[in-house]
Amino acid sequence: MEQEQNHITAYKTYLKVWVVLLILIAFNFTIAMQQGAWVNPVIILIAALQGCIALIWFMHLKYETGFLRSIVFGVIGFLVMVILITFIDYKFR
Amino acid sequence: MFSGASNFTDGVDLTFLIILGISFIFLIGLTATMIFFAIKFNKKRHPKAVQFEDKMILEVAWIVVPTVLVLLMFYYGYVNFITQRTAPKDALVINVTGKMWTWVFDHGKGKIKKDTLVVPLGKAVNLSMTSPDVMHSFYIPAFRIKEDVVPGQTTHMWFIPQTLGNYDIFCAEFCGLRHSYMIGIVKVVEEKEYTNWLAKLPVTDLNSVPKGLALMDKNHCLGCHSQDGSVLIGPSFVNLYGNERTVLVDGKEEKIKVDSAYIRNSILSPNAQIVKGFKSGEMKSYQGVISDENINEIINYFKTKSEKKN
Amino acid sequence: MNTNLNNTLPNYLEHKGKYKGILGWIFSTDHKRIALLYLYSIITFFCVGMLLGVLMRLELFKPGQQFLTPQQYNAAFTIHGVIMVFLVVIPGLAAVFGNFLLPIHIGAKDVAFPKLNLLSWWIYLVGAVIAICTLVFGKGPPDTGWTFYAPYSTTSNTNVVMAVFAAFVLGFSSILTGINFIVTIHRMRAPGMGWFKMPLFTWSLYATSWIQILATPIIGITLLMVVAERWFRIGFFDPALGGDPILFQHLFWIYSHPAVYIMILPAMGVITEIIPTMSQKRVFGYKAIALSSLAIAFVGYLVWGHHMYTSGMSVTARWVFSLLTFIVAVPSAIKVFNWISTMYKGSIDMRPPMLYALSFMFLFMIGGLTGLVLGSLATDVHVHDTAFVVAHFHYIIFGGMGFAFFAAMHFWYPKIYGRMYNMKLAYWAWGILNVGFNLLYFPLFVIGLQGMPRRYFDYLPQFQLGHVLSSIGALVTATGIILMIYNFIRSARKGERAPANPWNGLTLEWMVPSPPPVENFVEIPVITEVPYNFK
Amino acid sequence: MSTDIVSEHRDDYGSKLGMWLFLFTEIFFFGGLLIVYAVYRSQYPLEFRAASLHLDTYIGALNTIILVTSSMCMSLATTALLKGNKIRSARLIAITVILAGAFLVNKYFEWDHKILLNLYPGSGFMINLSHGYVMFFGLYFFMTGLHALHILIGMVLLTVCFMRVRFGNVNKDKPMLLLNSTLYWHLVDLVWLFLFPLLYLIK
Ligand code: HEA
Ligand code: HEA
Ligand code: CUA
Ligand SMILES: [Cu+2]
Repeated sequence: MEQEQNHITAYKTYLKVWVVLLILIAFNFTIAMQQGAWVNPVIILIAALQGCIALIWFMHLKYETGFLRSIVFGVIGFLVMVILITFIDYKFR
Repeated sequence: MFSGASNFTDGVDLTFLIILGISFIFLIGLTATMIFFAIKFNKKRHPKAVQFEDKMILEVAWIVVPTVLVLLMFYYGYVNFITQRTAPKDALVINVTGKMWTWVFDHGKGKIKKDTLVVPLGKAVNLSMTSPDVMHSFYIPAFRIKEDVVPGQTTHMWFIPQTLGNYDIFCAEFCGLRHSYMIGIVKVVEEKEYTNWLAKLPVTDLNSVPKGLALMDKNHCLGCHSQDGSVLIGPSFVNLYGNERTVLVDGKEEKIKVDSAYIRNSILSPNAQIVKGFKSGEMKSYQGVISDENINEIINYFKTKSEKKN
Repeated sequence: MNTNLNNTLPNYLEHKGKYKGILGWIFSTDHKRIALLYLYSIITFFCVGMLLGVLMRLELFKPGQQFLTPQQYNAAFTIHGVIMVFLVVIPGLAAVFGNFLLPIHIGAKDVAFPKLNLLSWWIYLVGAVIAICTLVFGKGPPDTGWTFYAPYSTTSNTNVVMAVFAAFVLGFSSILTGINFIVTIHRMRAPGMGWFKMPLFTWSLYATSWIQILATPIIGITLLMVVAERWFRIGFFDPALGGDPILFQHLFWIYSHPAVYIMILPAMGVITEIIPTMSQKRVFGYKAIALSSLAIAFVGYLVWGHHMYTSGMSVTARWVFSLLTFIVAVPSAIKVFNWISTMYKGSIDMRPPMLYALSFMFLFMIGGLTGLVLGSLATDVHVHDTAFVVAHFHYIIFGGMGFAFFAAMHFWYPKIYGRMYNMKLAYWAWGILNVGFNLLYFPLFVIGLQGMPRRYFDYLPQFQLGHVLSSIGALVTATGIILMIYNFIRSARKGERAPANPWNGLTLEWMVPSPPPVENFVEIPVITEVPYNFK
Repeated sequence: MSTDIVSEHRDDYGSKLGMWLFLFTEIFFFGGLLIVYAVYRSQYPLEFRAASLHLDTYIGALNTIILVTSSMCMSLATTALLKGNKIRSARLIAITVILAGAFLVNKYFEWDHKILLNLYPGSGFMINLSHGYVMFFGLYFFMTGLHALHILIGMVLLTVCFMRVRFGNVNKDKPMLLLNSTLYWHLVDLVWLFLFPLLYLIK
């Protein structure tokens, strides 16, 4: 097993990601002030987007093997599936 | 065994036989093959193994065949179940309360009967069930039906009794100390008899129950302490106030007279004075569960009871 | 390979490390020693659980009260369930034989994180001790059943918090073992060992580990919520405070159903090792067996609702779960067919490991096929929470996982201790066990169908015959077990010296001396062939 | 061959994989809570909306910013370490720990305020409110409490990292402790990125 080199991300990349995240937080914050049925789904969507950004850049998935990437998203997808199946009960009670 | 006791019995039994039949074929077939191989290809008779390749067609066959069979089983299970979930609109509704550790059947208009469910032959009965404490499960084996009784919710179960007779009721969800005694009887009677019986059943006015008794009912005291002298888990409440009791305090016998202090103490620290012949540690303290005010109500109830007796 | 067989390295039993005596065991990071630590602790707890089981059976000999109070009986089945599930069968095969064999099977010197491995055992021990402590400390042992159903568990004034905490701690141990195994399998396979050249036991451990990682946290958080409910009156599951008791059941079974596959998958793996070796045959349908393990793990995660058909869950959910339950039976069926085909035209050696493997198949089939009765909606409504369920899971856990464990013990015993057990005793124990087992549990199917509910301290007279037979069976079974354990203990010192490869196997553990040296291999082997490539 | 473990074998990818597997268990741990949250939100939509108005969105947002910033600092620390700049790396870790402390202080005041207003399960005030209301605060305290516990554990972990980096035990060639701790810290941040909208923002 050869030791592979750890990928070094530039400082600048992290700063950029940080700015994007802050913008998204602000965005979410203002959306929450609005009225309407669309508000909640949009908030969740933006949260999910923030999560993906954190996963991909902060947590380096961009530079990892395809296997690691697929299990991470696979596991998250699996959790979503479990929640959905639970709701087969609650939605149809 | 109970054949046809309710409208669901035959369907459930049919499903059971189908699954069992298929299972038996596989169980016996596979076990026989296994034993046959073990003998035929035993090392003594067959010292050299013959290697062969995987056969794709076999692999596919034993994916497809079991899949088809399980879908068949699912189908039967489904159709014979789904009818159990939709009661006819004109069904006779009986409210069932399962509480530690009795079944209470409310036929409406204050007609309440404990532990015995009387139902008319051939009429659809819809049970509307709930519980004030923990989960129970209402189970009539002969009718092949069961549904949990969930606190805070109302669950339903229906059936048409088809044969006269008495059948067991069990509580099938573990609910504490006397779970295995939470049993009862379903009496299936002719419709006329049912009407007569219902008419004769005395009306219980829930509001006329003395507050102390209601409190004891609510806190499940009566699950372990009888009011008629019979011995359950704890000593009976019959002839309590003002009478003598032999109790054990730290292993020493003492004779005491039952008064307010004794009753209060027995509720708050039940293991301090144990009535002779009973076990320590069976009852928990109700400190913080029953308020002081309510304990007084209970004591009052015992007082009034003994006055009536005297 | 020769250098691996004829070396003069000290074997792991005699090896002297940093510490001497007992310390050399409880602080050892050698995967084989840790495996034995697990073995001894599990057998100890297993005996406690077995004793409780026999006590219950004696209590149920006649209707009415014999020598236990209802409270003691309720505590007995709770502790019996908790010990058997969390302390014995969930760690069982994976921690004992998984630890012992996994590194050797894939040609590695140890697992990926040896220290973590030792830590797992310590955490296991702490959890187990806490579980045992519930018996003696506080307000008496819990009386909720191993399922801890709310709201009873949040109101019962027994030691529920302690029991729940024990299960929580044990969960950690399980998770750490799972992580360790997955990394080991991914990273430490010997050169040339591709995924489809791994022994099938390794495959089953891989699938098991994934379930351990993804299911265990759910029970952790659920049990924490129960504690929060008891301490802070946050009404997560208490309807009096707005909670939904059925949600507890969902969360509990999201873990506990996959947990039953944590128990059975390694057992299936063991059987898949034994049958080809004892038949001197290539395994039939290697890929099908390997992939069906993953299929069981995946689909098996999604069927938890089949424990809740009568719980008041929505009707849609009930049939969806029923359908999924039936689908998960198919991969198990595939395995059984492949095992039996493997025997075809083999040269079958009927010594004890093979006998136990055949018993496993028979009992597992009964357990599994009755599982289909439970999976079907109409029939489960009738038999749910009756003795039928009790019979189902004893057949499949004890008849399945238990007999697989015995098979594994008889198969790898010479490898672990370097000595052979007494064959004659082993045959006797096997015979007694088989008779006793069926006598113990088969009557429960019958009285279950007649409507005998489970967790009943007392019962109506019409069920007596079944209970009496079952109780007699318990004593016969216990005799068999005692005989077997005696055989193992005796032979560890007095048994004949065993050769390196007593069953003529081809997987890597047979290529090293018995008992194996400390780091298993002098030279890491290079794998060129598929496993079980008998000629 | 004198000690138990003869060859300390080293596998960076393996330990990273192990860390990720551990994070999966964390995801499912909070995932279990998410199920509970989702179920009760769907059962008590109105009460949840009303109850969430009691939370201070500004403090929540401030905390989110603090946590995201700390996450970034941690990332910068890894870059610094991998580039061989150990002093800078240690400083960035220190900043992260301080920010984490700030998060907890904020949280403390927030909780304190809620308790002052009697907004906690079991308080005399809450008993009179409807179930959904109480459930929301039960979940609020439980979820944020568990998250705060993770922050606390993270602070300990990062302090260890700080020492190790400072004294060179963790360095450019042996960075796994720092990299894995960073992963953990990001996950704690990730969880908050969901808790914040779920508890404070959604209506
Ligand atoms: C090792 C543990 C283990 C395993 C592997 C299984 C396997 C299965 N279990 Fe079991 N089960 C338990 C342990 C286990 N179970 C426990 C402990 C409980 C009770 C918990 C409690 O309440 O305390 C329980 C309860 C339980 C219930 C709930 C009963 C109730 O409370 O009402 C159900 C319902 O569906 C069920 C179904 C199944 C099914 C369909 C399988 C399947 O996976 C079985 C698959 C196997 C086969 C099918 C046999 C082999 C195949 C053939 C011989 C070929 C022919 C096959 C076909 C034609 C399909 N089980
Ligand atoms: C691994 C699981 C396991 C095992 C082995 C056993 C073993 C036994 N069990 Fe049971 N049992 C459970 C798991 C198990 N049990 C569970 C989960 C419940 C439900 C609890 C609840 O309701 O909450 C239960 C409930 C239960 C009941 C029902 C109580 C009731 O509902 O009222 C009864 C009653 O007879 C019973 C009896 C026995 C007996 C007599 C034995 C034995 O004493 C029989 C003899 C068995 C053996 C002698 C050996 C078995 C060997 C192995 C499994 C391998 C061991 C592995 C190593 C040695 C490492 N058990
Ligand atoms: Cu009521 Cu069991
Ligand atoms: Cu299950």
